[in-house]
Amino acid sequence: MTIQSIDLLTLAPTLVVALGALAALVAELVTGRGQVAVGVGLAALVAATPLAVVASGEQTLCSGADAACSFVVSPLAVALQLIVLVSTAVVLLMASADVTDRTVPGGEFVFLILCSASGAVLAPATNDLVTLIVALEVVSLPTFALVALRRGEPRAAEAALKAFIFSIVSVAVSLYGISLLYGTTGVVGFDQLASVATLTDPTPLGSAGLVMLLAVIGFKIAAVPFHAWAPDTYQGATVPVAAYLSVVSKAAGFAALLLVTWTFAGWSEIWAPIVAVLAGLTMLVGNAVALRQRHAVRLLAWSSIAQAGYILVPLAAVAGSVVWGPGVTGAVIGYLVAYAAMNLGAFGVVAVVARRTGAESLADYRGMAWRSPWLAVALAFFLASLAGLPPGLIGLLVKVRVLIVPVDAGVWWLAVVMAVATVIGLAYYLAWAAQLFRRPETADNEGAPERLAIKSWTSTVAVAVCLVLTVAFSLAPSLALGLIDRL
Amino acid sequence: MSSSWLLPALLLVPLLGALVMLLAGRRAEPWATWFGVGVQSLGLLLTLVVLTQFSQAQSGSMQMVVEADWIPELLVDFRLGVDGISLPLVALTSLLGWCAAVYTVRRVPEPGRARAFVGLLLLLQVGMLGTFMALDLILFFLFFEVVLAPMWFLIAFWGSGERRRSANTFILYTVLGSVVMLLGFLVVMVDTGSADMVVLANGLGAEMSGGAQLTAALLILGGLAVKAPMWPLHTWLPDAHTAAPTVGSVLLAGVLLKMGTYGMVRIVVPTLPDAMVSIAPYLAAFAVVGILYGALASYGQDDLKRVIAFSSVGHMGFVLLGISTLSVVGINAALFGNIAHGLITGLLFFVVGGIKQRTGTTTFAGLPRGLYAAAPRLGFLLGFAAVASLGMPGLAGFWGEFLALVGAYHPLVPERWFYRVMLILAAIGMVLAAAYFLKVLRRVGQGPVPEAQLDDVATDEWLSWTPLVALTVILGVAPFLLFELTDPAVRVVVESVAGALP
Amino acid sequence: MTAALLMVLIPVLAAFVGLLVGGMSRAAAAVFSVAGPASALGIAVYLAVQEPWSEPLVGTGFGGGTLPIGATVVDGLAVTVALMVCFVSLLVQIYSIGYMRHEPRYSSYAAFVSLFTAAMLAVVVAGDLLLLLIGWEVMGLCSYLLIGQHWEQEEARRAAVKAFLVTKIGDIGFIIGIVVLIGATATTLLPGAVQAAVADSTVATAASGLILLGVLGKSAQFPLHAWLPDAMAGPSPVSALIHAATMVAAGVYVVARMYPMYLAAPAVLTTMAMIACITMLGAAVVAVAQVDLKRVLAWSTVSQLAYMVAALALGARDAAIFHMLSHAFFKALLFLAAGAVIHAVGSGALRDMGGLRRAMPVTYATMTIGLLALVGVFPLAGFFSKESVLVAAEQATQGEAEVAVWVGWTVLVVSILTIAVTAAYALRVWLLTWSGPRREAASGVHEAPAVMWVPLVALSVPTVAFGFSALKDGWLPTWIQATATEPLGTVEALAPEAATIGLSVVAIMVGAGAALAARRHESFDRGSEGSFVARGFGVDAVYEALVVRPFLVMVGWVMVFDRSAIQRTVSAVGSGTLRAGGLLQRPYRGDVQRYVSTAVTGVVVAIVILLVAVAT
Amino acid sequence: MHLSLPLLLSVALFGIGVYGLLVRRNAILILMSVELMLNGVNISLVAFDVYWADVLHAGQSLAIFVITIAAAEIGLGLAILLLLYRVRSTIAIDEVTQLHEDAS
Amino acid sequence: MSERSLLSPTGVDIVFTLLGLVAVAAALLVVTTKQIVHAALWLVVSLGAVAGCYLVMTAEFVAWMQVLIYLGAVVVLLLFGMMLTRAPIGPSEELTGTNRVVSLFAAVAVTAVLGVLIVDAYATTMIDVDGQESTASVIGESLFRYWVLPFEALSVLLLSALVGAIALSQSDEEA
Repeated sequence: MTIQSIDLLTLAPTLVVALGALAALVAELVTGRGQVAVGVGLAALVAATPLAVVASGEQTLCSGADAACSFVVSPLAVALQLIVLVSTAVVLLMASADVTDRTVPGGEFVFLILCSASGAVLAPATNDLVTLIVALEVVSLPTFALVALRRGEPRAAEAALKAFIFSIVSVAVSLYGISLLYGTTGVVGFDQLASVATLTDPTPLGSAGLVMLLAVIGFKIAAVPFHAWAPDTYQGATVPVAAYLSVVSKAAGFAALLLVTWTFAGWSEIWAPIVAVLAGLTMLVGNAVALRQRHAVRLLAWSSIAQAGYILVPLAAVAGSVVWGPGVTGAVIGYLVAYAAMNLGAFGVVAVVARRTGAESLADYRGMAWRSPWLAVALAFFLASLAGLPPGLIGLLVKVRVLIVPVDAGVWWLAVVMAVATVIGLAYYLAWAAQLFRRPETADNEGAPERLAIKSWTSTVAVAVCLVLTVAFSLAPSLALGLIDRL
Repeated sequence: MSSSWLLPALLLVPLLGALVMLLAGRRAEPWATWFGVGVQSLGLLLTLVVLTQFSQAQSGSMQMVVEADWIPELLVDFRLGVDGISLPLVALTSLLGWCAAVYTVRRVPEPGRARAFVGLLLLLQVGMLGTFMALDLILFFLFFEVVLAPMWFLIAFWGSGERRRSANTFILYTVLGSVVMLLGFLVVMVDTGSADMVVLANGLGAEMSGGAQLTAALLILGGLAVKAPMWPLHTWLPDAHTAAPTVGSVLLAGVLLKMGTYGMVRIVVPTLPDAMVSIAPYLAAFAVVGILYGALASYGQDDLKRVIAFSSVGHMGFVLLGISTLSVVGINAALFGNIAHGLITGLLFFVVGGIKQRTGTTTFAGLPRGLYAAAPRLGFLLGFAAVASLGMPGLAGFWGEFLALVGAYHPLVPERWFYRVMLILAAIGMVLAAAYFLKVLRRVGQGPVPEAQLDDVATDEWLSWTPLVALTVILGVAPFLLFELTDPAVRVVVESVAGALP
Repeated sequence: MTAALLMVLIPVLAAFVGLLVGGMSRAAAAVFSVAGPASALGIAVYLAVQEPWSEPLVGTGFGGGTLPIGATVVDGLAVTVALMVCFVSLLVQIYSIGYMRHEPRYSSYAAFVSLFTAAMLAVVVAGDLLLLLIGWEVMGLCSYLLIGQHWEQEEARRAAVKAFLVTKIGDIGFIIGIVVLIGATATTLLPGAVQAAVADSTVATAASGLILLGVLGKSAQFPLHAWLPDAMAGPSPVSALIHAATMVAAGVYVVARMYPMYLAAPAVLTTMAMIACITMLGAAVVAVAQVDLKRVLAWSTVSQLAYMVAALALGARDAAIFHMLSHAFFKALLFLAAGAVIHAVGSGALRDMGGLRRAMPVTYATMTIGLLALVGVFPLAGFFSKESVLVAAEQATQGEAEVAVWVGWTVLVVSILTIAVTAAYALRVWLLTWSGPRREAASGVHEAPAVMWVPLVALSVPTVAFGFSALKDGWLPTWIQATATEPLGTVEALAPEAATIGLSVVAIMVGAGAALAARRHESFDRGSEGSFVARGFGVDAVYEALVVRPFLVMVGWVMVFDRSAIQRTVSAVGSGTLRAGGLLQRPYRGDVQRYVSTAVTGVVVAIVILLVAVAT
Repeated sequence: MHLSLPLLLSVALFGIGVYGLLVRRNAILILMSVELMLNGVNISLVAFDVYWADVLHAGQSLAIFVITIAAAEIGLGLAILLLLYRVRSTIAIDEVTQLHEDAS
Repeated sequence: MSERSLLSPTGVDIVFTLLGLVAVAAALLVVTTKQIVHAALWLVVSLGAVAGCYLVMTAEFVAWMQVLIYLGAVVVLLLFGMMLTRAPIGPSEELTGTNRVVSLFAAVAVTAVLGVLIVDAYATTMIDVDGQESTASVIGESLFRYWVLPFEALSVLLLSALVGAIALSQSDEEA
C-alpha cells in the first residue's frame, strides 16, 4: 500500500491551525482559563500566516506518475488563506470578551472556530471535488455549534438550527450535483474535470450537476435565494460569530466558487448566467431589504448578503466577453480582502457597543459620537467603506474594480444593476451613520458613563486592526487590489 | 518644474487641516473656526502662488503636473495639473472656501460643534480642489465623490427644515449620477486602456469607435448632468439649498455645480468628440429648456433659497448651452459662466443666509418687507447680487450668458438653424430671469417702510463678501482677464472636436 | 484711457463716492452729485473744442481670445449728444438738491442719477457693441431704481418693475441683434460691425430689425411704450432725465449711430415709419385725455419721440437728432417746471391747479416757453426741429428717401394731425395750470427756491435759442457728421420750408381753437379719467392678456409639472424602493422550511430554465 | 446490470427526502429526510463508481465520507435540537420562528 | 459492457429492482407515517435495503459502512433524540405540516427533472458488476492512496462535531 507523499511544510498552515485547535482545547482543560485558549488560538493563527505565504506555489499529497495532487497552493489559495487566517484572528480578538464573561466556553469556542478555520484554509488549496466538499463541511459544521454555544440567548439554538438545516440540505443537493458530474465525467480532480470541460460540450446531466453543486456555495456566501438563514442566524449568534460567518465562511464559499468556476471554465455558458442571476438578485434583494432593517446585526447581515452580490459580479461577467482569468480573480480577491477588513470592523464596533451599552437597534446608536467618539468615527468609516463613499476609498475602489469586469464583458444589465444597488445601499449605511452623529435625546446623556461599562481592550484592538487595515487599503489600494499579484 | 509641489500642497493643506480637526479633542472647539480661517488663508495664499507661477502664455497645456503611480491594477495614477480651464475654478474654490471660513468664525450654524463643521468644510475643499486638478479619470471620480459625504453632513446636521430628507435626496441622487458617470469612464478605460485624461483628450479617446464613444458620452454626460444640474435632473438642488446651512449653499452652488460642467469640458468634449458632435444639439435643447424652466419655476417659488436654486438651473442652462455649441466662443462662455455664477450665486446665498440669520426665515410669507430701509447695506447687497444674477452687462453674470448666445449663433456643429432657435429662446430666458429677481426685490427689499430695524451688515460679513462683490464688478467690466486665461486651453479642446467634424 | 472713457467713468466714480459719503453728510452727497455731471460736461466741452478729431475710434475689438471692452468713438454725433446729456443731467442734479430736500434716501438717489448719466454717456461714446450693451442695460437698471425711488408706494414699485420688464422685452431683440451683428461680422467694434453688415442685406435687415425692438422699448414706441407714462411714479427730476437726456434718447441715438445699417434695410425703415405714425398720433390723443400734469407730458414725450423715429425712418437722421436735442431741452424744462408746480401744490392732478401765474412767476414763464416749444411755435427750438422732420417727410413724398412715397405721405399727414392735437393738449394744460381761479389745494403756493428755478431758466435759454442753429444752413448736420465714423454722404439742410410751415400753423390754430372751444366742457378739467383713451387705448390690457397672463399660466404649469411630474417621480423612486424593500422583507417570517423550499425551488427552476435555454 | 436502475433509485430517494424535508414539522423527521437524500446521493455515487470502474474509487470513497459526514451532522444536529428543546420545549420547525424580519 | 434496453432485465437487475422498491416504499413511509417511531423503523428498512443495493453493485465496503454507521449509530442516535424530546408515541397529525402541496410539487419536480435527465442519458447504459471487487482492502487502499487529505479533514470534522455536541449539551448547565 503506497501512501501519498506528504510535504508537511506545504500543509503546515492547515495543520498548525488544526493542531492549534486541539492545543487550545487542551490548554483550557489544563489551566481552566478561557483566555489561555484564546491566546493559543491566536498564536496558531499568527504562526500559520507566514507559513501560508511560504507555501505559495507548492503542492503536495501527489499520487504517483499522473501527478494529481490533493493539495495545491496557488497564489489565489494563499490570498484566500491569508484572508481566512487574519480574519479569524480578528474574530478571536473580538470574541475574547465573550470568553472572559463566559458567554461562550473558552476552550470549546476556540477549538471549534479553529477547526472551522482549518477547513477554510484547506478549501482554497483543494484540488478535487471530494476534498473540497469535505473541507466546506469542516468549515460549516463547527460554526453551528459556535452559534448555539451562546449562553443567555434563548434564540441561539434556533439560530443554529436554521443554519444547520439550510446547510445540510444544500450540502445534500451539492453532493448530488457532484455525483452527477462524476457520473458524466468519471473524474473528480479539478485538472481532469477542467480538461473534460474544455474538450467536451456540457451534457444536460452534467449541467444539472454543476447547477446543483452551486447550492452549497450559494449557502456559504448567502447568495439569494440561499440567503434566508443568514439574518436570523447572525442575530441569534454572538456578534463575533456572526462576523466569522459573514467573512471567513463566505471566503471559503468564494474559494469554492473560484475553484469550481475555474475548473468548469469551459462550461461557462452553464454557470455564468446562473452566477449572473444570483449576483443580480443578491445585490438587489440584499440592499432593498437592508433598507428596512432596524437591528444593527440584521442590517449587517443583509448588507453582507448584498456585498456578496458585488463579489459575484466579476464571475458573472464571464457570461459576457471576458474569460475566467486574472482580471476576474483579481477583482474577486481584491473585493474580498477589502470586505473582510471593513465588514469585520463594522461587526467589531457593533460587538463593542453591544457589550458596553446593550445596544441592538439602530436607534440605540443615536448620539454615539458623544459617548465614544472614536468608535463612532471608526464605525462611520467602516460604513462609508462598505457603502463605497469617500473617505472609505477602498470600498469605492474595489467596487470600481469589480464594475470594470461587466463593462469590459459587455454585460450591461449587470453593471446597471450593480450601479443601482450601490445607490440603494448607500441609503441605509448613511441612515445608520446619521444616527451616530445625532445629538443624544437627552442632554445629560452627553458624556455620561456607559450603562454597562464592560470594556475589553482586545475588542478595541480588533477594531483598531480593522481600522488600520482599511485606512491602509484606502491609501494604498494596491495592497488589496494587487494582493494576488504579490503572492 | 520646481513648482510641482504646489498642487499637492494645495490638497494637503486642507486635508491635514481636516485631520487636525478630527484628532483635536473638545478643547479645540473655541479655536476651531480661527483654525479654519488660517488653513483656508494658507490655501488661498498657495492658490495665489499658483496663479503667479502659472504661465499664461502656455495656458493651453497642463502645468505644474505631478505624477505618481498609485493603483496600477486600476490604471490609476495620481496625476494632478492645471491649465487655463481648471485654474480659474481652482481659484474660485479657494476663494469661496476662504469666504466660507471667514463667515463661519462668528456664525457657526445651529447646533454649533465648530470643530466638526470646520473639519467638514476642509474635507469638502479637498474634494472640490482635487476634482479640478485631477488628470486621471478615476482620480477625478474619487475627488468627485469625496465632496459628497461632507456636504451630506453639512446639510443633514447643520441644515434646517427637512434637512435629513434633503441631504439624503442630494447624496443618493448625485451618487446615482456619479455611478452612471463611472460606468462611462469604465467604458472609455476598457476601450482605450488608459485613464490619463490628457492622453485621452489628445486623440486616444477619439480613436474609439462611434458606438463606444456614444455609449460612454451618454453615460458620462448623464452623470455630470445630475451634478450640473441639467433639466430635468435638477430636483435634488432646490431641496438641498433650502435645507443647507449658508456656507453649504454657497459652496454647493458656487463650486459643486461647476464640477458637472467642468467635467464636460475637460473630459467629454475632447475625449469623445464624435459622440459629442452628435449629442450636442440635444444637450442644447435640454439646456434651453432648463433656462426657460428655471426662470418660470423661480418665479413661482415662495422661498428665497428656492428661487435662487431654480435660478441656478437657468444659469447652468446657459453654461450647458455654451458647451453644446462646441465653439471656442461658446466654451469660453461656459467657463466664464461657471466662474460668474460661482461668485454671484455664492454672494446671493451669503446674503440670503444673512437675512435668514436675522429674520429666521427665507419664505416670502415669513419675511418682513422693506429690507432696503430695515438694513440698507444688506438690502443693497441683495439688490446688487440679484441684479448681477439677472445678467446685467457690466457685471460678471452677463458675459457668460451673452457669449453663450454668440456661440450659439455660430455653433461648430452643423445644426445651425436649430441653434439659432435655441438662441432666441435662451434670450427670452434672460428676460424671464429679470422677472423673478424683480419679484424678489419687490417683495423683500421694497414695501412699506418697516418699523423694526435689522442689524446691518457686520464687519466679518463685509470681509467675507467683499471679494465676491469686487470680483463680480471686475470681471463684469474686464471679462478679458478671464478669457485670456481660458481661451488657449479652450482652443485646444475645440481643435480636438473640429477634427471629428465631417 | 481716453477722455471719452473718462467722461463715462467719472460720474460712475462720483456715484460711488457719493453713495459712500452720502450716509454721513447730505451736503457731501450733493457736492458729488453735481461734480459728476459737471466734470463730464467739462470733458464733453473739451472734446467738442478738439474738433476735428484725429482718431475718432479708439480701442480694439473681440478676437484672439480676448474680449476687450471700452473702445470709444468720438465724432460730431457723439459729442453733440454728450454735451446735451451732460448739460441736462447737470441741471437735473442741481434741481434735485432742492426738489429732494426732504428725501431720506437722497444719497442713493443722487448716485443713481449720476450712474444713469454715465450709462447714457457710455451708449453715446460706445465704440464697441459690448460697451454699448453695458450702457444700454445699466440705463434700464437705473430707470428701474429711480422710478422705484419711492418704493414704499405700491404705484412706484409697480411702475419700476414695469419699466424694467417692458424695456427688457425689447432687449430680447436688442441682445439677439447684437449677437447676430457680432456673430455675422466677427467683430465687436461698432463701426466695423455696421460697415460689414451693410454689405450683407440679410444681416443688415435681421440685425437692424432686432435692434429696433430694443429701441422701441427704450424710446417708448408702440407697442413697447406702455412703461413711460407709468414711470411718472418716479420723482419729477427723474422724469426730466428719462424723458429728455437719457433712456428715451438712447433708442433714437443707437439707430442714428448704426444708421448706415438701417439705410441698408428699407423694410425696417418702413416698419419704423408705421410705428412712428401710430405712436405719434395715438400718444397725442391719449395725452389730451389725461388728468395728471406729468402724465400729459409723458404721453407727449411718446408722441414727440415718434417724430424722431419717423425722421429716422425717412432717412433724415440729422433732423431726428435735431429734434432730439431740442426736445431734450424743452421737455426737461417742462418736467422740471411741472415738478416745481407739483412740489408747490402737493398734487399732480390738473384739477388741483389753476391760477398759479402770480404765485410762481418764474415757473410760469419758463413752462409757457416749454409748452410753446412743444407745440412748435416760432421761433422756439421745437418749431425748427419739428419743421425739419416735416421737411424730411415732404421730401419723402417726392421719393427722395429710402422708403416708398406712400410712407412719406402717411408720415406727413399724421405729423400735421399730431401737431393739431399737440396744440390742443398743450393749451389745455396751460389753461388748467396757470389761468382761472386758484383751487383749494393750491392755497399757500409760492415760487420754488432758486436752486430749482435757476435750472428752469438755464433750460429756457437753449429752448429759445437752439432752434436758430437751423437757420445757419447745414451747420448742425455738418457738425454732427464731422469726422463721422460712418459718413452718410449727404448733408441736408434743416431749414424749414414754406409749405410745411403753413400746414403746421394751420394745424396749431385748429388744435388751439378746439381746446378753447372745449374749455367750458366739464371734462376739460377732469379729463376722461379711466376712459379707454385715457388708459392709452387699453394697451395695458393687451399686455395683460398677451404677456402677463400667459407668463403666469406657464409659471403655474411649470410649478405643477415640477411638483407632480419631476419631483413626484423622484420621490416615487425613493418610496418605491423602500416599499419594495418592505415587500421583499415579508416572506422572512422565520420559518426555515420556507427558506429551504425557496432555495430548492430555485435550484430546480435554474436547471429547467438552463436546459430549456440550451435546448433551444 | 442497467445503470439507470440505481440512478432512478437514487433520484427516488432524493425526491422523497426533499418531500419529507419540506413537509415534516418535527425536526428529527427532517433530519431523517435529509438522510434519505444523502442515501440517494450515495447510491448514485456508487453506481457511477462501478460504471466508470474508477481506479481511484472516488465514488465509493466519497460515499463513505458522506456516510461519515451524515453521522457527524446527526450528532451535532441532535445536540442542537436537544438544546432547542430545553429552552423552547418544542422541536416543531414551524414554531421555531422567534428570529424573523420585523413586520412593517 | 454491452448496451441493452431497459426492458430486458437480467437477474441482477431484478434483485436490484426489488431491493430498490423496498427502499423506496420504506422511504415513502418514513416521510408519511403518522407515528414518529415508525418513521425511524422504516428508515432502518430503507437504509438496509440500500445497503443491499450496494452489495448488488459489488460495493461491499460501502455496504458495511452503511450498516455499521447508519443502522448502528445514526438510527440509534435518532431514537435517543426522539426520546429526549418526548416525541409522541402514538399516531400524531402534527408530524406533517400544512404545505403539503408545495412540498409535493417541489419533490416531484426534482424527481422528474433529474429522472428525465438520467433516463435521457443512461437509458441503455449497462454497468459491469462482475469484474469488480470493492472489498474493504481495495477501498481502503484507494482511501490511503488518493484520499488521505479529505480523510484527515473528516477526522477534524468528526472531532469538532463531537466537541461541539458535548459543549452544547453542557452549555446551559454552567450558565
